[in-house]
Formats: sequence, C-alpha cells, structure tokens
Amino acid sequence: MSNIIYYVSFIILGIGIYGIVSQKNLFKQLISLSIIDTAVNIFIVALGYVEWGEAPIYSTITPVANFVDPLPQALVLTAIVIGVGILALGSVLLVHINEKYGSLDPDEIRDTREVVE
Amino acid sequence: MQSLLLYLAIGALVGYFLSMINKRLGPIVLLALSLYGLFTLWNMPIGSVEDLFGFEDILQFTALSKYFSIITLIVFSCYAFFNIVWISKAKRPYAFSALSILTLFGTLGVFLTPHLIALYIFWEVAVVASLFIVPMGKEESKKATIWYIVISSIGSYMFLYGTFLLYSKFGTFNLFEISGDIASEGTGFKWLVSLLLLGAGVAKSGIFPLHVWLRNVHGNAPDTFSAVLSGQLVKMGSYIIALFLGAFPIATMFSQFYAGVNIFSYVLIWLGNISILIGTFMAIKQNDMKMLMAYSTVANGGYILIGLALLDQVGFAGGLFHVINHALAATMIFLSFAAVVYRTGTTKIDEMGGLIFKMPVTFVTYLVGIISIAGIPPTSGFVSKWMIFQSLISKGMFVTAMFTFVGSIGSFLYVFRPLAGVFLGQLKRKDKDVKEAPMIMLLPMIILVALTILWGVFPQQVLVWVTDVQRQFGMEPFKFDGTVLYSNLGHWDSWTVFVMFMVGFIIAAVIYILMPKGKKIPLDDQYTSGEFLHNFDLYHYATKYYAFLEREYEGHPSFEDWYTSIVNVLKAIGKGVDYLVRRTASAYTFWMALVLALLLWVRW
Amino acid sequence: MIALLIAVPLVFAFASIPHERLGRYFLPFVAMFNLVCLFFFMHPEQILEVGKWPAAYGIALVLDNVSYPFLIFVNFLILMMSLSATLENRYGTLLLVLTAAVNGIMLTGDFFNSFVFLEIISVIAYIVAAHKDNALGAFKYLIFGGIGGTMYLLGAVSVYVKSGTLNMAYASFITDPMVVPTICIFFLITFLVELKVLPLGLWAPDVYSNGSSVTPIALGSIVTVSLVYLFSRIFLNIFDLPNPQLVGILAMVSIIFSELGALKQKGLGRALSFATISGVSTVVAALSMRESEITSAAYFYLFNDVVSKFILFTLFAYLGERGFKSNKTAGIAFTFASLSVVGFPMFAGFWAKYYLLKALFQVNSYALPAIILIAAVIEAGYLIKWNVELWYKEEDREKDREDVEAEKAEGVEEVEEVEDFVPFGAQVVTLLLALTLVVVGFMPGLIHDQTMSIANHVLDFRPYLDLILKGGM
Amino acid sequence: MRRVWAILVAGVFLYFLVGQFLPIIPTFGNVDLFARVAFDIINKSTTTNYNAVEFKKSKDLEDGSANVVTSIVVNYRSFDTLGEVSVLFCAAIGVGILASMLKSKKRIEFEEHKVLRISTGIVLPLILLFGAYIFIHGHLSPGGGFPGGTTIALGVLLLMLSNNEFKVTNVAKYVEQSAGAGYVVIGLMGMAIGGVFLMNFLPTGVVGNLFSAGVVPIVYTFIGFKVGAELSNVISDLREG
Repeated sequence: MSNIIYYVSFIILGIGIYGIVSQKNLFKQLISLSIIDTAVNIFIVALGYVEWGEAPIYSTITPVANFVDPLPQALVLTAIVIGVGILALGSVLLVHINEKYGSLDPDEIRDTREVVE
Repeated sequence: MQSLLLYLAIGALVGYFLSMINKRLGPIVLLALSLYGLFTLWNMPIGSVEDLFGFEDILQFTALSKYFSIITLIVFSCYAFFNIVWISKAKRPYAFSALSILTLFGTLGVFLTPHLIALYIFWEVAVVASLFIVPMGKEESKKATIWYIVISSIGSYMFLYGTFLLYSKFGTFNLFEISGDIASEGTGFKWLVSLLLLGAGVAKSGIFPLHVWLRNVHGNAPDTFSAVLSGQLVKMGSYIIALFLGAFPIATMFSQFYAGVNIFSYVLIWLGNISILIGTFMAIKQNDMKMLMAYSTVANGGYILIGLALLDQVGFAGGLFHVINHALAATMIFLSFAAVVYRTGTTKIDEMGGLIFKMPVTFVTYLVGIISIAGIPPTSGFVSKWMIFQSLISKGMFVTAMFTFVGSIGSFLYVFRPLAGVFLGQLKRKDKDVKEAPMIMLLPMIILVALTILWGVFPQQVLVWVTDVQRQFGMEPFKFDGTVLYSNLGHWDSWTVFVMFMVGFIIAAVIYILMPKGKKIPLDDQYTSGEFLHNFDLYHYATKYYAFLEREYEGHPSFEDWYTSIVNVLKAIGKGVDYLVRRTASAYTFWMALVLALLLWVRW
Repeated sequence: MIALLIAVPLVFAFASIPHERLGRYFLPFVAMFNLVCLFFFMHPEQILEVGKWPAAYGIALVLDNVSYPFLIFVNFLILMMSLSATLENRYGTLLLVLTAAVNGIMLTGDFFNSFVFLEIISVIAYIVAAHKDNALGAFKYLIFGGIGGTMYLLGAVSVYVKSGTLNMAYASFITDPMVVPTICIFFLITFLVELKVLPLGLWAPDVYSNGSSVTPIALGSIVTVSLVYLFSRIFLNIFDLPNPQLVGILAMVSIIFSELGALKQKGLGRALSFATISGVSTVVAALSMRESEITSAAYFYLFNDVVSKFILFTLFAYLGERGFKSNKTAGIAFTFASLSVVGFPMFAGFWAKYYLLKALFQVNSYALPAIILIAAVIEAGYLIKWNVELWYKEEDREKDREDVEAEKAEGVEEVEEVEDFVPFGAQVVTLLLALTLVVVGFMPGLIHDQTMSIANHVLDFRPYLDLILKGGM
Repeated sequence: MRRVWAILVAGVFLYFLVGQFLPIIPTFGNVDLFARVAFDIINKSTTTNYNAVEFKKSKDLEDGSANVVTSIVVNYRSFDTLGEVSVLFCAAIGVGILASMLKSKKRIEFEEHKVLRISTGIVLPLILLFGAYIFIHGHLSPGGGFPGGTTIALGVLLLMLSNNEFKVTNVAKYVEQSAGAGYVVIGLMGMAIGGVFLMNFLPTGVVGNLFSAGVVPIVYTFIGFKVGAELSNVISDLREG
C-alpha cells in the first residue's frame, strides 16, 4: 500500500490519456497533455523519495546529509520548464487554428476544410 | 566490347550537345555508332571475355549475344537513318537523340553480359532511357508511360528477386556458373527462381498476363520510336527468355510432362498460346494502325516464346529465327507508318485511304512487312513459322499447333486492315497534296525490305548464327544445307519456292497489266448516290472492317480494365490511410495504445 | 573541444535575437564552422566530460566512429539547407538552435541529456511544422509528440532507477530480462512516433506537405538522420531492441501502407510525404534485424533517401506542380532524385537497394526484400508519373500564358503571373546533391565503406564502453 | 462510444504501467541511495574521497552550493540546463513567430483600474526584488533562475494588466541575448581556463555562504534574467498579437 503515490500518478496519467482521446475540443486536449506531464513529474519525484529523508538542502536545520534523492528533482525541474514551453507553443497554435477555421472542434474544422478542398 | 559501350555512353552526351548545333546531327551520331558497333561485333570472335570499368570478366560475347546484338544494331541503324529527316517533327530533339543513344547502350549491355547484376543495370538503363522518350508522343503517351514503367518494374524486380535468391544459394552472380549447379536444388526453389527470372522476359516481350502495356506504349510513343520499341526493346525480353531457357538445364530441372516437353516449358507454351490468341483477336479490333501492330507484337511474342520453350532442335531454332523476322518486319511496318504519319498526321485507319498512289515505296515496304508477319514465302517470316510448326507437329502438340494456326490466319486478317484502309481504296480529299516520303526515309525501309527477302530466300546466314547458339547451349543444331532446311518431317528449299513464287507473281502482274481497269467513282457515291454526307469517315469502308468477326467476341473481358481496377482497389486502401491521417491526435493516441498492446501481447 | 559543436551554434542563436534576420546569415557560417572543426580538428574516439565531472555523475559527450560520420552528414545537410531554403525572419535563429540540438543528440552519452535535446528538436519541429499556416498539422504533431516525449522521459528515469546513473554506457549493465524490454518499450514508442513508422507516424503527411522549403527538409532529413542515429545507439548498441520481429512487421506494414497512401494522392507534396514515411520505415525494418551488413545497407538507404527527398521537397517547395519548362536544371535534379529514390541503376538508390537485398538474402530473410520491391513498383508508378507530368507540361502552360496575355490585353489586371523562380542557391544545392547521387551511383564505395564502418562499430558495444570507462574511472 | 474508446486506450496505458512497469521499480521510499550516483553528489565526492559535508563548515569542496538540487542542475548536469534554456528560448521564439503571423492584429486591452495601477507601483519593485532574491539565492535555498525569472515576468504581467500603454520594449530582447550568450560564454570560459566546457572555474568557498559555489550564482543570474525577459516577451507577444 506504500506505493499509493505511484498509483495516484498513474491514475492522473490515465486521466490525461482519457482526456486526449475523449475530448473533442483541441484546447482540452492540450490541457490533457499538460496533465500527463504533471502526472509524470509527480511520479519521477516520488521515485526519489527515501524514507525519512529530508529536502536535499544543507541548512541550519539539516547540516548533515540525510536527504532524499535530489537527482529526480533536478530532472523534474528541467521537465517542468520543457512542459511550460510546449504548453505556450500549443496555445499559440490553437489561437492560429481558431483564427483560421473559426473553431476548435475538429468536426467543425473538418467541415470547413472539406469545403475548401 | 568495353570500348563500344564506352563510346555509346559518351556518344549520348556528344549527341545531346551536337543536336543543339543542328538537330540532324543527333541521329547521325547514333547512325555512326550503330554502324561502328555492327562492324565490331560482326567481326568479334564468339567467346571473347572482357573487363568492364575495372570489373573483371563482366562482358562475355556468346553466340546469343552476337545474334541479338546484330538484330539490335540493324534495327537501330535503320531507325537512326530514318530519323535524320523525321527528327524535325520530334518534340524535344536533343533529349530524343541522346536518350535513343542511351537506349542502344543499355540494350547492347544487356546482350553482352552474363553477370546478372550488370545485366539488370543495363536493362534498367535501357528502360529508363526509353521511358523518357515515350511521353514525347501523342497526348495519351503520358499515361502510357505509367503502364510501361509499372509493368516493366514488375518484371525487372521479379528478375532482381530471383537473382538474389540465386546469389544467396550459390554465392555468385555469373549465370553460367550458376546454371551448372541449379539442377540439384529443390523443386519449389527451381520453379520460383525460373519463374522470377523469366518474369522480366515475360513483361518485356509482352507475353500474357503482362501484355497490357504494349497497346498503350507502342500506340502512343513517338512514331519512329515505336519501331525500336516493337522491333528491338521487346526483343530484350525474348533474349532473357532464350538466355535462361538455353543456359539453365530446363529439361533436367523439371519433370517431363507431355511429348518430351517438360512441365515448365509446357506452362510457358500455354502462356504463348494465350498471347497469340489475345494478340490476334485484339489486333483485329483495332482502328489505330499503331495499336494494331502493338497487338500483333503480342501475338508474335507468343510465337517466339512457343518456339523457344520447345527447346529442341527445330523449335528453338525457329523461335530464334522468328526473333529476327519479327524485328525486321515490325521495324519496317512501324517505319512505314511513321512515314505515313509524317505526311498525313494521323494514325487512324479510317481517316486515310488510297495512299498507294501517293506513297508507293512506303506501300511496298508495308506490304513486304505484312507478308513477312503473316508468314508467306518468299519472306523470311515463312521460314521461322515453318520451323515452329514442324516442331509442334512432330511432337504431336496439336492444340498448340491449332493456336498458332489460328494466329496465322488471324494475322492475315489484321494486317489486311491497314493495307486496305490506309493504302488501298480511294484517296481522301484532304490527302490530295500528300507526297512520297523523302529519300532518306525511304532508304532504310528499302534496306529492310531487301534484308527480309534476302533472308527469306537465302536463310543460311541467319541459320549459322542460330545454330551457333544451339551448339553453345549444348543442343543438337538445326540441320540445313544451303537453302534446303531439314526437319524430321521433311525438308524445304526456299530457293525453289522463291522461283515458283516469282513465276506466279510475274504471271499475275502480266494479267493485271493486260486486263482492262475498273472505273473510279468517288467513295461517297457508292453509298449515297451523291447525297450530301455529314461524316465521311462513317462510310469509309475500313470503319468496322471486321464487324462480323468482332461481333463474336464483343464485350470480352479486358485485362487492361482488370489491372486498372486492381490499381483502384489499391488506391481505395490508400484513401483509407489518408482518412486515418486526417483524424485528430485523439485517434493517433488510439493507435499508440494499439502498438503498445501489441508490444505487450507479443511477448519478447 | 567537441562541445564547440553545440556551444557555437547556441551562442550565435542567442546573439541573433534582437535582429530578426541575423540568424539566417549566421547559419551557413556556423554549419561551415562545424564541418571544418569536424574535418580538421576533431577525430573519432574522444570523450568530453562536461564540467569535468566523471562520466557516471555528469554528462559525457562522446565522439566515436559511429557519431562522427553521422555528424558530418547532418552538418552537411544543414549547410545545404541554409543555402537552399527561404528562411523567413527568425527561422534562422531556430535553425541555429536546431543545429546545436542535433549535434547534441548525436554527441551525448546520457539518457536525460538526449531527452532534453529531443525536446528541443520537438519544440523546433512544432514551430517549423506550423510554417505556411499549417497550425492544425503542427498541433496534432504537438499532442502526439508530447505523449511520445513523456514516454522517453519515463524511460530515461527508469534507466536511472535501475542502474543508478543516466550514462548510456553504464546503463548497459542492466541485464535483467524483465527490466530491459520494459524500458525499451518506452523508448521504442517515442522512436516510432518520431521516425514516423506508420500507425504512429500518421502526423507526418499533414506536416510535411505544407509546401515550405524548410519543414520537410529540417524534419524529414536532418531530424530523421539524427533520430536514426539515436535509435541505433540505443537499440543496437546499448540495449537490445524489444521484440524485433514485431518492430520489423510494423515497419513492413508501414512501408506498404504509406506507398498505397502515396499512390492515392493527387498532390505531389502529400505523395512525397508518404514516400518519406516509406523510406524511413524501410530503414527501421532493416535496423531491426541487428546484423552488420544489413545495418550498413540501412544507413546507405538512409543516405540515399534523405538526399533525394531533400532535392524533391526543395524543388516542390519552389516550383509546386508547375513543370520544368523554364527550369531545366531543377528538372534534371528532380528526375535524378526520383530515379534514385526508386532505385534505378547508376544512382545511389540502386546501390542502397542492392546492398540491402544482398545482405537480407544472406540471412535468409525473404519477406522484407519482397516488400521493398513491391513498394518500389508502386513508387516507380507515381514518381515517374509526376516526372512525366512535370517535364511534358509545356503545352498547357503555353496555353495558360496565352490566356494570361489575352486577358491582359483585355485589360484584366488581376491575373497573377505564375513565377517559376527557383533561387540560385537552391538550384546550385539541388544540382550538387543530384550530382552526388550520380557520383555515389558510380562509386558506391565512397559511402559504403563509411556505412560498413559505422555498422561494425554500432553493433560492437565494447569500444564505446572502453571509451567511457577509460575517461571515467 | 468515444468515451468507451478513451477508457480502453487509457486502460492499455495503465495496464502497461501497473502490470509491466510497476513491478520493476522499487517500492515507494525504499530507495538504496548508495547504488545511485546521487549519493556521491549529495556528499560532493564525485572526484574526491568521501567526506561528510557540514553546513557552514566544509569549504573548497568540488561544488559549493548548499542546495543539492541546484548543484545538480547548474553544476553536475549544467549541460541539461543549457538545453532547457534553449527549449524555453525556442518556445518563446516560436510564440513570437506564430503570434506575428496572426492575421488579426488585435491587441488585448484591459480595463484599467486605478487601485490596481497605484498598488502596482508599490508592489512591482518588491516583486522584482523578490525575483532577484530567488535567483541570487538559488544555491542556498529552494529556487533558482527559473522561478526567479518567472517571478520577474509576473511583475511585468502585473504592469501590463494595470497599464494599457505599457509595452515590452526591445530592451528585453537585448537582455535575453546577452544573458543567453553569457551562459554559453561562461561555459566557454570554463573551457578556456580548465579545458572543459562548462567547468566551474571559480573557487567554491564555504557551503552555505552567499559567495560560494563558484559560477552557480552567476549562471543562475543569467538564467533568471533570460527567463524573465523571455517570458515577458511571450506574454507581450500573446497580447500584442
């Protein structure tokens, strides 16, 4: 039962996948992608947890090392920034799509495109 | 041989740039090169071996190489000669000349090497070079090019697959090294390899079921190039068939089936039968004279295949002999058509008529050509057909003999259609000012006529080449003595027959000259008693010429349609793929899950 | 020293921010600089531990006999693209970063680092994909590539969890038969997405067919080559490919279906996009065999496919479907490239097919050759159709021109004159590449020797490990 | 139907993760740190022998930052961070390019509010200061260049919300340029001095002091400026259209 945090992150990831497949609105798909990112980040941080470990910072409270694994945290830091970049990019793309087709619903977009073709 | 190929490769470039100075220089380069090639290869001893560009012993000059190279070079020299004038009508003269030279390079290369990969390379060079000449023809020729490349690719990739199969078994690409060991392999392997290797030959020489490209390509290619296509490039396919049937010990590789013919040959013979049938009946139907001759090529490809597949003393020789006959005849006929089109600008039979009065030499060329195709003495066409018949009858293969016989009768019918429609009958009003083709065009046609009749009367020279081939492949050579040819059923003296024919011809000519001539009435008068006509062509008597025959097989299944519908099915699948592409990322995620599930389900 | 290949493009990229057009002028010089460095100052078998941290702790950049030829090829392609493509404002900066990223992904010996570079490439790919107002295609790619990237991240992290380090060489000590396939599935999904093997490569046609002179070349040529490198590094060198038969079958299905998709297309751009999918799928199918001759042939195939598609896409971007009448050089390059793609003799493509078939038959694999040849028949059909149509188009065009002139005479001014202008740079580049194909067609040894050496090195893990351990311990 | 598909698809992923992936990873919290490189990184002994690190006492270690995550991000795996900066940089450029390609050049206008405007004047310096504090103290406390830069960008956003006339000028771009190039130049300086790209060439000092950890604070400062300028640009691009 100690693995519950893993299950939680997997379930969030599943929710993200479910969102991407089930949602028609493209913006909701982008949000689902962001949810997946978050889930993976939670999972990675959880992987580095050592029982009774502390935040990996030398300070007056923790002058001597009894830390959780800092490396996954560093990786997550990078992953978060990448996620932010993709989120920003995706939203601008959506602005473009909305301007071009007047909608973010793929069905409506397809209708307008087929008229054009 | 190496130097000849090198000259040809360089010649292609030289031809291109010289053409820019004067269009006519391109064909002249080709002519010079083919005459040079003819001279060299004629004198080359059989069995010489040479390197090519540093690859050792790639080129090998066999009797079969010699035979096919000489046919090729004759056809090409006549074609080049003819082109000197005709080139002014070509759409892209520079590229036309250069690519023609490249085609010659490719085909000669095919004949000169037993190394299967080198052969494939030369083969594809010839295909690509000719490929880009074809769309210079009529409007539909672009579509014809697709037929050409697809069917040709099917053939050549079958060949490539077979080549690599052999390589993986024997570790060499040299055909003659392989042929010694292949008999000991498993039956399935032998069938597969033989069928794959012959695939290229079948596709190229227009044998059923890969015959469909001929009508489009020969019919729509530039007029003179059709002569090369039918007279020469198709013979590349015959070469492949002859090479493999000769070099492989087919007789020991496959079990005997019927009358001393093994099962593999029997399959080929049936393909030949069907080709003859299809070619003949479809040719009867055609209104376009070039397409008509294209189907005739299919039928004659069938003859050659039957002859070669018989693999015996008489039949194999007959098949080889038929190659040269058909090459000459087809070249002659297509060149005369080119001359007609050069003057009248159309290929439709019912738009012409009575050109005998305006273009007598062209008419004679065509006449001799069709006589040879139909297999009437004293032309060489008779000799080869006689040999094939002899072999079939002596083996008791009466069904096949019947097919070939039907083909012969049919060829009388279809060759007569352009004869009557184009040359005989009455002159169209729009053709009043048509002149005979220029002298330079007539000369190669006359040379071809002379060769056909010469080899029809004195076939020794050709038979020497043919028997050389047979000897080299370890077959019993065909027996002949001067102009007398022997088979198990009897013999035949072409000189005697020629004399008898000449006597008959002279008698007929005398009667024709002495007899009173008929009176000429304009064509339309015959039908309408002088009424006004809206469409003259409908009343042209070449329209629906063989309606009584065509009615019998109207609505027949068409392989062209069948292949087109296969392509349509493929396109429908492609449309499905395209549909998937146009979905959103949601659908893609589904595919990702599917792949993931597959990866989990199929355990490592 | 080898870090310069990444640092210099990045410095120039950052330096070019305020001036929108500066990036595109930097690009050729940076690519040239990289090539000069690679040729004269860098030689294989060296390792750089970034920041002087031992390989297991920090990040190691490895220049070995596998990455060296790949780097030269990719930087050469970048140089060519910088000369041929029409770069709009600020795309130059992006492509500078792309240069750094593809160099990085080929040099790095660290899983997470390769993930970061993969993401740089992806982000640039999404932006470049949106070129020519193609936001919808780019968005589909973004969602799909986003999930793929996440998978790669999970894979990299599980490598860390199992081996305690992110270094590729050390990671290969994971031998647990339960663990390796699971990790590899993560990576595999990403690669199947990014390398466009069909059920997962469905994004590609929409993205490539936008008619830009940058998108298909940057993504289809440059990025593809670098990802094929990473694919072979991970699956041939470090881990074993999980379930190679299945991957092979997927790739074969992909070859056939993409060719059918291309056959159906009415537009040249989409047809070429599908052809690209088929080309890369062939490479993946061949690589999944894990045999040195086949691998070498696969790299040869990749070389030919990438160079030819470079030419085809560039000319398509400039000429569209307008014919070669006024652009003979372009036409010749186009024809050479398409003949090479199909694999006609005397072009590089023939030797690619030759070596591939020969090697496949040697290991008694008969299905893939058959599929490659069937695909070649279909490919020949539609590519030759396009060639013929574009070469022999002049009649219609002349008619058009007459119409245009007639309409002008009548005073209709709004008719746009169709310009068949291929920029000088693009003409030179495409012709040069086409000649390369011909030269390689006559002297296949030039490339084959290289690919053979790559293949031998990539299938032998020892030199890579030695290189890193010598530097690390 | 769509939902059923979605559940199935998500189910496949979950099945893979739970059934295939979970068994091979250690249970939560049960990590053997000694088997991972993190152990040596925490004790700052990747190149030297093990010595317990003590806050404010250990000096001249191979890496001087008290925040171990920072030491990984900016020192041990600094190359990743360079890549990370590039990702953000590319995304920002992409937003700029795509926003400039929009056809309707409609600028987003806000309703100005006096309270907001005046309070912005008071809060803004504090926000900027706080941002600067975060990235300057990145090696001592949680935080660093990215959060710091984001905080600065938030200040710019506040300015934008409160003042319709406000525009991010070209200065932001120059900041971005010099900060980005500065990071690489620091790396190249390491190469010039120590022979290796991105080497820490400054003395590392005592763990826990502000002036410690060598180039880490400098790099974080650059990153902070760069991220701040970049995100401000993104916001402004999105607003201006």
